Amino acid sequence: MSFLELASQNLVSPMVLFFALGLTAALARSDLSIPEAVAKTIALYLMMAIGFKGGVEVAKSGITALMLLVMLAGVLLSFIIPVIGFFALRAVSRLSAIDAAAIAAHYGSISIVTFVAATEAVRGLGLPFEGFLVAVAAVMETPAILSALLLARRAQPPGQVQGEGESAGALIREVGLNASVVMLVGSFLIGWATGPKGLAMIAPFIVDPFRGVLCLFLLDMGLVAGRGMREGARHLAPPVLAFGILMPLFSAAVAALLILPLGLSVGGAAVFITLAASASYIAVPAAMRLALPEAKPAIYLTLSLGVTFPFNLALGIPLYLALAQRVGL
Amino acid sequence: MSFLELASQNLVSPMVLFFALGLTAALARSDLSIPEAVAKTIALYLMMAIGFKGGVEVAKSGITALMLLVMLAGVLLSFIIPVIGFFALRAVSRLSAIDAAAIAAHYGSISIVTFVAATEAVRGLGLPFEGFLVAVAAVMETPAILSALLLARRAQPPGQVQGEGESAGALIREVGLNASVVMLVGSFLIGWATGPKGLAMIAPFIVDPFRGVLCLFLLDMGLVAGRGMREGARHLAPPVLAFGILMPLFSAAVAALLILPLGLSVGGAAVFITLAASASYIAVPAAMRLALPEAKPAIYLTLSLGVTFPFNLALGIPLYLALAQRVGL
Amino acid sequence: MSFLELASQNLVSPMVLFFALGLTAALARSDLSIPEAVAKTIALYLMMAIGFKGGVEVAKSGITALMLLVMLAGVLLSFIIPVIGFFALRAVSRLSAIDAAAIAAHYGSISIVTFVAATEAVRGLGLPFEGFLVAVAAVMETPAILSALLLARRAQPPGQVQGEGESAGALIREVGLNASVVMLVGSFLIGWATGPKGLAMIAPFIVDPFRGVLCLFLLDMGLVAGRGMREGARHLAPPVLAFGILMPLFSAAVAALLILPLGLSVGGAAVFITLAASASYIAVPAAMRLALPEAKPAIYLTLSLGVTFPFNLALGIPLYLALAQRVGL
Amino acid sequence: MVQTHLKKRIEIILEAPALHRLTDRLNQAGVTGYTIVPVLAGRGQDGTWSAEGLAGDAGRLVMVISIVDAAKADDVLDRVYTLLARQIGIVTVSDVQVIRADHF
Amino acid sequence: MVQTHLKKRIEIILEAPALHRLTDRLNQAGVTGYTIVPVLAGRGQDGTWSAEGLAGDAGRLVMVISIVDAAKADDVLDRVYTLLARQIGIVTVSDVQVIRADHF
Amino acid sequence: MVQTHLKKRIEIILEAPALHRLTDRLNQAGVTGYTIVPVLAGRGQDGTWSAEGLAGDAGRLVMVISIVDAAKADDVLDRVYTLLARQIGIVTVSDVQVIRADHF
Ligand SMILES: Nc1ncnc2c1ncn2[C@@H]1O[C@H](COP(=O)(O)O)[C@@H](O)[C@H]1O
Ligand SMILES: Nc1ncnc2c1ncn2[C@@H]1O[C@H](COP(=O)(O)O)[C@@H](O)[C@H]1O
Ligand SMILES: Nc1ncnc2c1ncn2[C@@H]1O[C@H](COP(=O)(O)O)[C@@H](O)[C@H]1O
Ligand code: NA
Ligand code: NA
Ligand code: NA
Repeated sequence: MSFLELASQNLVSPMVLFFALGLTAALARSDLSIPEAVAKTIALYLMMAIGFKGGVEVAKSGITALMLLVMLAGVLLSFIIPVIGFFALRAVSRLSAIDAAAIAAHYGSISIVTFVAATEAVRGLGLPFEGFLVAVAAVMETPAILSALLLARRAQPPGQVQGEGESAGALIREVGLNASVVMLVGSFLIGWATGPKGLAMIAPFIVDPFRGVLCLFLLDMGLVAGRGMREGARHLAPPVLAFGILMPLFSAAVAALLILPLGLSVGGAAVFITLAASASYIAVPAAMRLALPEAKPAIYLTLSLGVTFPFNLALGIPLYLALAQRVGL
Repeated sequence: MSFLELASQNLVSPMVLFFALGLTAALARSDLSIPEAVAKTIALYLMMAIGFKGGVEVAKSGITALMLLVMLAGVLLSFIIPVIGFFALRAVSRLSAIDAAAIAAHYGSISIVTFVAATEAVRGLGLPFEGFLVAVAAVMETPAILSALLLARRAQPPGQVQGEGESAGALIREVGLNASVVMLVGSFLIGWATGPKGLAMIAPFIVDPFRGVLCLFLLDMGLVAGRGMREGARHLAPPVLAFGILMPLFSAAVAALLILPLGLSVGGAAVFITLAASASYIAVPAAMRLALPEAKPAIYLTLSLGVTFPFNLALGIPLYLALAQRVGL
Repeated sequence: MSFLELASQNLVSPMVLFFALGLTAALARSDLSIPEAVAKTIALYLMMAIGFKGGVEVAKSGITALMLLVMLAGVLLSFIIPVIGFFALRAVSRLSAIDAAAIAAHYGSISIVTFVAATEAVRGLGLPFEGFLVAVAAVMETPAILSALLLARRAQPPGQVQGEGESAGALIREVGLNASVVMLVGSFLIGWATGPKGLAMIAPFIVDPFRGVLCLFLLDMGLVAGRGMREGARHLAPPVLAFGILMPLFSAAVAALLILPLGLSVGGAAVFITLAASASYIAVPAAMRLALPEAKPAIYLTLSLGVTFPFNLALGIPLYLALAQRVGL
Repeated sequence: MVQTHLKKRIEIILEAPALHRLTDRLNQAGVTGYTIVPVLAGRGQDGTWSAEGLAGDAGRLVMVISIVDAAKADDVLDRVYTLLARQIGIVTVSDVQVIRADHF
Repeated sequence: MVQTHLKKRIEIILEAPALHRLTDRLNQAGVTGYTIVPVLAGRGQDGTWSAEGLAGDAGRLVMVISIVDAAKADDVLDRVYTLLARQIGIVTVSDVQVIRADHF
Repeated sequence: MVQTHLKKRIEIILEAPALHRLTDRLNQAGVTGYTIVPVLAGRGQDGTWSAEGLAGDAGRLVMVISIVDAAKADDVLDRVYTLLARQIGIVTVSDVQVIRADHF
């Protein structure tokens, strides 16, 4: 399928349209909103569902060399993308080193909802994809944070960053134990342990209604993104805005090159490329408030959630699919 | 089927019984309650589900003259019912003009849960109904508010009402963008755009568990209504109480006459009549707190939620069904 | 099946593993948590689902002598177990009479989630069980509280206990109307009234996703139990800890003897024995804060939720199943 | 300048199961109103508490705020104090100014 | 010793539908900020309220706290007061110390 | 008359990700307890915030209230202040009366 066909099909999916509804409602200042308790729970539900399903796939296929290689590729990307992003931002914008490092961390890490949207698009084309990619997503969450910390420290007079006296180790531990990582990895392991028999037991909860719940969550993300855009737009200079769209494209290209020799399926390649191209909006922002509190959240949150996420959801994913048709098996 | 058969079948449905459970629990001062965050979310879920399904129906049938005519009839009723209600209340009770206008606004607008209960009853009889009635419900939500404002202004010394300096336009805009309207209309449009293919994707979320979720929401409404009755009963004089039951019957009759020439199906007629007979309990109360803050919420909330809603749920709907068998095709 | 087979099968069910995930996450100080509003709602959902399903079973089978006898046996156990538990605790530990009475009340009452876990295990073996056991669970919730109050009063100088001036009757009324009892009993009655036809309407909500929702709730219970263990472990002397495991075994044995002559099915016997062996962690703790506020919640909550519940979930239930194979029909 | 009147603001943090007992006592003391605010978590002499994940009332706290006339404050405090002697919780009192004296 | 500055803490309990009107007025009065806290339930002259189970805004309360400069307090109170004359709610003012005077 | 004792009420509004850092500091300063209250939304120099719809901690605020002995207040404020120099949030202090002096 051509990119245009993929894109137009993607744009009329209920998922994308519910995101657009949320965005529109927030920009029009509607009071529509999802309570925090429910948004938090839906996010956990999504982790549980995709973790479990991924684990069941691995239970079926076993641990393979491909799986380990792709995980390694993922960790590498998560370390490297922030470095590239950091120097790119410093070169084109007037952002401080701290702000640039904080933004870069988001792009090295991943967004689970973008991941899910890619798997749905892949499924919609009838393509299979490797179940272990959930584990790849999990290992890509945190290395980017370490990368960004090192960048920020290098740029800062010693003693100023991490003045809190918290070691980077303590921070990484905290991030590694954050709710979404634990839920994703834990459900993955449980899915692995219980296999298809376990899945059969809870499929009516985690499989059947999954897409509908995803629509509700995308509506919520649209609302939050729209509100963020209204508040945060003035914090985004044009070069930073451009970064929010060009960086995912660049990461996608790097990811495509990196997995070219590994032999992922087309669906798997599309999902992996999407992971690389996606930017975190839950785990990394919270980590940045602790690790680099001087970095302005209005910039990185707005960029990740208000620019990159909608771009990936609407145009990025079809593009990565088209790209994957070239690099996947 | 006769009214008695319809009514007795209706009264033993899980929906009505869960409402009765909530009512009983609240009157017995049980501490059973649904957290606010969850109640809000279930309400949004119901809007999403019925909006989407309605949109899919319209995608199948296209825009028809019948649809436009019924929407017009709905808007008309929403404008006119408050006027009739207002003068009726002023004639029979000692309520102030402001209180009478505020109450009247509720009866011109609609209750989505009553709408849903009617569609379930219609489905229970194996009758079809027109999907565009969701759109009719949406357009009937707000005109009543405008009507009531004009009535209140006419009755008040100038400058006293709307002293807030907010124009009626700003208010209508605010009400038009309120969460439930946006969710209903937005989901309707998405359902329309994605059609049966979109529905197939999210049906396990918005169709299959719908009735069960509705039971939970009706339990919640029973709890809120029961609490309201305990607190608010003393605010309701006998003529006002009578209004809460006679006004829906009157509106139903007017609605039946109005659509007689239009040629709705029996199921559609029953649903339309129910819309006319139903009274708002989410959107209009909030609007009244802004538009007519001098009106006493204890009166209009108790009347709408504690008197008219239970009446419609238990006896009104079977009655409107019986009536529709006379006016529908 | 032997106990070892039953236990090993039980230990790799998604339910038990999600509980273990929660426990581990809490002990590792992860910030994973389920919002209070959602935890409360899931608990209500579980009550609704099992109450309704139990009621439908009774609608099918009618009221039988067996049902009445087992209910009587349940009430008896709920009264007697606290007495035995109280004297056992006073004999082996240094707990005050008030603390001992409060703990004992928990073991006389029941835990609905343990009940549900037992029914799932029974179903997993393809065994049927009597639907009226839901009603038995409901009647076993409160007598234990009365028992414990009498024990505490006997041991206290008059005037000190219930100094609040609240009569035991008022307290029992309050407990009888608490959210979980009302939801369980109300749904049971509605299930009874609407029968299989009602169940068919809402099965996609209360039957199909039930196990998945249960997994989420067990995750939550694991989190709360783990947090409680971290905070409360120091309050538990070894004899008290031992009580948390030996008392359920003792209660199970007594329950097995009591129903031996009644002729329950094997599945039903396993469920009944589990009820007797389970300890309350929602209704009784709240009641104890009112009835015996001097009793330390850190002790009874930690013991019930952090010791007895995990024991029952992991090892108790397979044990009670093995036991039931000896006493059931 | 706005004309204000001195009142007492009583703030009570209390375990949730005993909330009705508290509001009963406030009503008996004749306060004109109170407001209940949710509490997420806390730490005190009995250790750390958190409402997260709790399906029941035990182990949860709530905060109750009541603005009372200075003349009534002692009576209110007395009643609250005897309750807090047995239930988990704390109470503080502070001075506040209000605009409509008749409302309190 | 930490150097502190005297400010006014304005605490408003208000029905939720009118929240935007209140924050508009606070903004107009030039306050540097405010914080909105959820309210579970309450009792006043109009009886008992509870947010539990409510799907809409009517019948819910919120609490708004704003720390303002004493010089601005009267103006803020004036504007809040005219709003509260028509909407359900109460307002109290108290003295607080802050550390960074420039922040308020 | 009820015998009361003067204490300081420290009220901190802070971004949620830094909550543990704050409670660690409070514990280090030896406060006897604190209470955490949820916050719905707010406005400050950095613009408007709202917790609605947020799945993560970033962008959310919480309120922490701690009643401390006047003798300890300065130390507590010092520690809180150095934290707030880097994290988003504000702190205020006011006088309150408590009944049981030994509890704080
Ligand atoms: N000094 C304090 N400041 C604020 N809240 C407190 C304080 N002491 C206790 N609390 C609250 O009251 C609850 C019970 O306190 P305690 O009885 O000391 O365990 C704690 O969990 C806190 O939420
Ligand atoms: N004296 C009071 N102390 C604390 N809150 C109050 C007081 N009076 C009223 N309120 C709050 O303000 C709301 C409206 O008060 P009212 O207009 O008197 O019904 C009540 O529901 C309470 O939440
Ligand atoms: N003057 C104020 N009164 C009450 N809350 C404030 C005030 N200023 C700031 N806040 C709260 O503190 C948060 C952060 O403030 P800021 O750092 O100024 O953006 C705001 O979002 C508000 O919730
Ligand atoms: Na990435
Ligand atoms: Na109507
Ligand atoms: Na038991």
